[in-house]
Amino acid sequence: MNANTVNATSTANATSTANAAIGAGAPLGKHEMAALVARDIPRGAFVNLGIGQPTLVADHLPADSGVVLHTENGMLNMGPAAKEGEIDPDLTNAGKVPVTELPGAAYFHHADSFAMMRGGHLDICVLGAFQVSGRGDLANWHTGAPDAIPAVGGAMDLAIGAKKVFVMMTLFAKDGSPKLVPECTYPLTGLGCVDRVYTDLAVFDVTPEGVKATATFGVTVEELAERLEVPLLTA
Amino acid sequence: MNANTVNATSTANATSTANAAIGAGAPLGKHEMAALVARDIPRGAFVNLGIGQPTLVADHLPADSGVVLHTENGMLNMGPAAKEGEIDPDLTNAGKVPVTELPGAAYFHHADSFAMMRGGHLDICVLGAFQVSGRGDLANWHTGAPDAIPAVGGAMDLAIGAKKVFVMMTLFAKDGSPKLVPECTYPLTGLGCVDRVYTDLAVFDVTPEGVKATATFGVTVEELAERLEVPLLTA
Amino acid sequence: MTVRLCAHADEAVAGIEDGSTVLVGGFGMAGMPVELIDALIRQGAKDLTVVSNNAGNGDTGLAALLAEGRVRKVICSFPRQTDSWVFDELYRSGRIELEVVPQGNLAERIRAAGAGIGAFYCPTGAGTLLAEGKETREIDGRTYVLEYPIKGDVALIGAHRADRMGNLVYRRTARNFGPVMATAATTVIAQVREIVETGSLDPEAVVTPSIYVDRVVQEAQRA
Amino acid sequence: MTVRLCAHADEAVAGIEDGSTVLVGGFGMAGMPVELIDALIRQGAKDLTVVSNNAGNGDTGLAALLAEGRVRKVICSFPRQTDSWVFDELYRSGRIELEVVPQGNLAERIRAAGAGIGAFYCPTGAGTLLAEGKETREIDGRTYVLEYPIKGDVALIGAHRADRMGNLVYRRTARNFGPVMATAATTVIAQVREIVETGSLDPEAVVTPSIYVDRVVQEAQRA
Repeated sequence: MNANTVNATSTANATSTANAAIGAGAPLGKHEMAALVARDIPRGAFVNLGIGQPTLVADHLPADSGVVLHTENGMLNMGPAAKEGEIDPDLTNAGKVPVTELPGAAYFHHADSFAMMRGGHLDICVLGAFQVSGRGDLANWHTGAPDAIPAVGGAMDLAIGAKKVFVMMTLFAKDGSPKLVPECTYPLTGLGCVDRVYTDLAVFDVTPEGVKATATFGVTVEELAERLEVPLLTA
Repeated sequence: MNANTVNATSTANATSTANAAIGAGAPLGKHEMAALVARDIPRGAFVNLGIGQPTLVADHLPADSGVVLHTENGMLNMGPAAKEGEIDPDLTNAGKVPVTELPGAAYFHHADSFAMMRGGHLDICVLGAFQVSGRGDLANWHTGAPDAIPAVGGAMDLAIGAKKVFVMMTLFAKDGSPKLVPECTYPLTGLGCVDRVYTDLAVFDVTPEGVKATATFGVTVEELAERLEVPLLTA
Repeated sequence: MTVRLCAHADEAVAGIEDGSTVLVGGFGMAGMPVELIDALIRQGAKDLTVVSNNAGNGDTGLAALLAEGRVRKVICSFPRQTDSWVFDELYRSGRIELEVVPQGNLAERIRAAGAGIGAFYCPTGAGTLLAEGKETREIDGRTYVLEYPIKGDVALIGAHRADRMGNLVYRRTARNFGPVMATAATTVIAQVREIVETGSLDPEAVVTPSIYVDRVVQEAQRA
Repeated sequence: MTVRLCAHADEAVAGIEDGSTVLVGGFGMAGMPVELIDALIRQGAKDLTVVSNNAGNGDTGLAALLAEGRVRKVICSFPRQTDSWVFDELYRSGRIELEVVPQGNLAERIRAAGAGIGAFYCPTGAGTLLAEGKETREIDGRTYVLEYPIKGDVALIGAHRADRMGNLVYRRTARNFGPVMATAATTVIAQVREIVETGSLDPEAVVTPSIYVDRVVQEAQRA
């Protein structure tokens, strides 16, 4: 099960991030966001990186981080994407991309893999999102469009299973609407499950007291507060 | 899962047993009972033999029977008891007796082993009993004595899990009272779970219509009917 | 009873009946029993319910079975993919039913069927669209959704090796749904790359014990 | 997080608190974490609830822990054995609580705790003394009993080998309760015969992945 040290360690990391970054610099690109997430993952953590942008986090983990990657299709200690010549059709990640195996890997079947997720054994999972609410509700599986074919995969299992759920997303949609919202308008993936949101403009902690910006990039907290309907905690 | 052929095959066997044995011979000893059970186990069946007398059945299976023995502490294709020099403390049966492994064996943990039992994958289990009722209720775990320390082990899981439950017992207790009864007076192990009862004096099929003696040993069906309170089907 | 070693995939799928629920292993192509699906297409059973993680890709395999109009309903976690045009077209034109199940619930419901569990309370999906109309219960302050087993008449799975008794081992992430599906269907049919002598698989590493397996066929491309 | 490789069993059991629920692996002596139990006796935690298949044999191991009056309650399937005189005496004199659980329910309830299942409907024991007072439900014409998870604060298990990351393999029927108990406790402590280099266990044959294991100690008699 592993001791409950994620919280303490990653909060400490985030605080130092915040001190360095509040109001500083420019908006982050997706690789910078991934680097930031990677920096907040404690040594030796068991982590699931969702399909899409979260996968980039792996590229920013230090070689000696000891972080163990889980893929929900039945593996722990997954290695990087397979290069030409390494491709094994029996070895893919959850996005069906060929990957590799690190020493100390273990394989297990789907029910065991999702028991591991649902049972709260993963320290962190990192997911993309359409929307996150101020209460930590997550919407990332369905746009709600009437003609959309619903497809959920493992998103709901990850959302409610991991000890900590980190979201990576741009803060605003292409139409300019915020994706951090008082109430999700898209169908939910999980209720009250998000702990922290990494965006191009800021990092937010979702706490029982409310949402707090712990770092901003190229904007001030005041400017953000003006553009968001979710109230931001100050101090 | 395996096809549902146990029923047909073993019924056929039992019928031939019955034809040969009704009203014939003398009461059976425990080895003769075990031999009779063994004869009714179809080739290739997956079988759990309960602790105690049922264990003797293994000695009477033909070498080429293909019967695969399950032990609930996590093994399929268990071999005979270990002889001197073969004893491995990591390899025991459910009675904690050192046993051996046959080619094609597989090991699994306790939840998987009992999922196999509860999920109806075993073709037959053979159990001892204090009492069996005319409806197939089984009592074999608790005498009901007020000072008895309750201990159930895997008895309830076996009783309700296997496709067919065979019981091996003497027909009468030491005090002369029948153990095949209209209603069990001892605490139940499982309800309506027993399919066939092998005793020293007769073999009984428990059917939705009632109890039928398919073979008797040294007594007649009429003599049995007189000594039992459970009505016996005739013809 | 004793496993049947089949000479050909057509023999392995013989007797699958119209209206059957068919569990189909695989996650993407890993563990996908391609030759068994092709044989099922030839075999002709229709009005099927298919339980699988996805709903077919491209124009082959499950997609081809769907394209033939042989599938009444799909139970899966992720039907929508870049190359799921066969399913997409059937679904949008109302010619196929869909039950979307979170991936872990799919695995656990299949396991429950194999393990004789009548139903279970699961936190996944609570408060979402996918739990609408389902019974819920608060346990220790958390909301759980009551989920029922998914049992198959037939399971078609891909494994790496079988021994002659029917014990199966898988390889890497191709294991995925195979082991749970093997516990949850009346008739379990496995496609393997190699059939080896009984006694040559490590008993500690057997993932699907022989008790679960009814028919085994070696892949033709490797036979 | 990263597993701790302990130099001694006393280090491995450090910090177990009074009032803890302790899952103890093993079936008979197979898989019994004898050195961890002895260390727990030295360690001193009391008012424990012990979850294990049996309730101690002879005068050593679990029986010795019971004899010291350190166990408030035992949850097990089979307390009564020819050599369970320590438990028998405590029970008959009303100095220990007992919850008897059918062996499969014990395993499945522990698994449920590890798998995040809130409760499950199980047919085992329906209509018997052991289901008295429990909620039941008819599902498809069969009666099921509602069973709740059993979670541990600590699990003490015996395994065969660990690698330096904490992946575990077991040997033969000594596997028994270890793998499910390893999923169901806040702190999981494994006693192994040998600690091997990471990468030397077959990833297909790892039974308990490292994620579940917090502390590992090699048996002193083999160190």
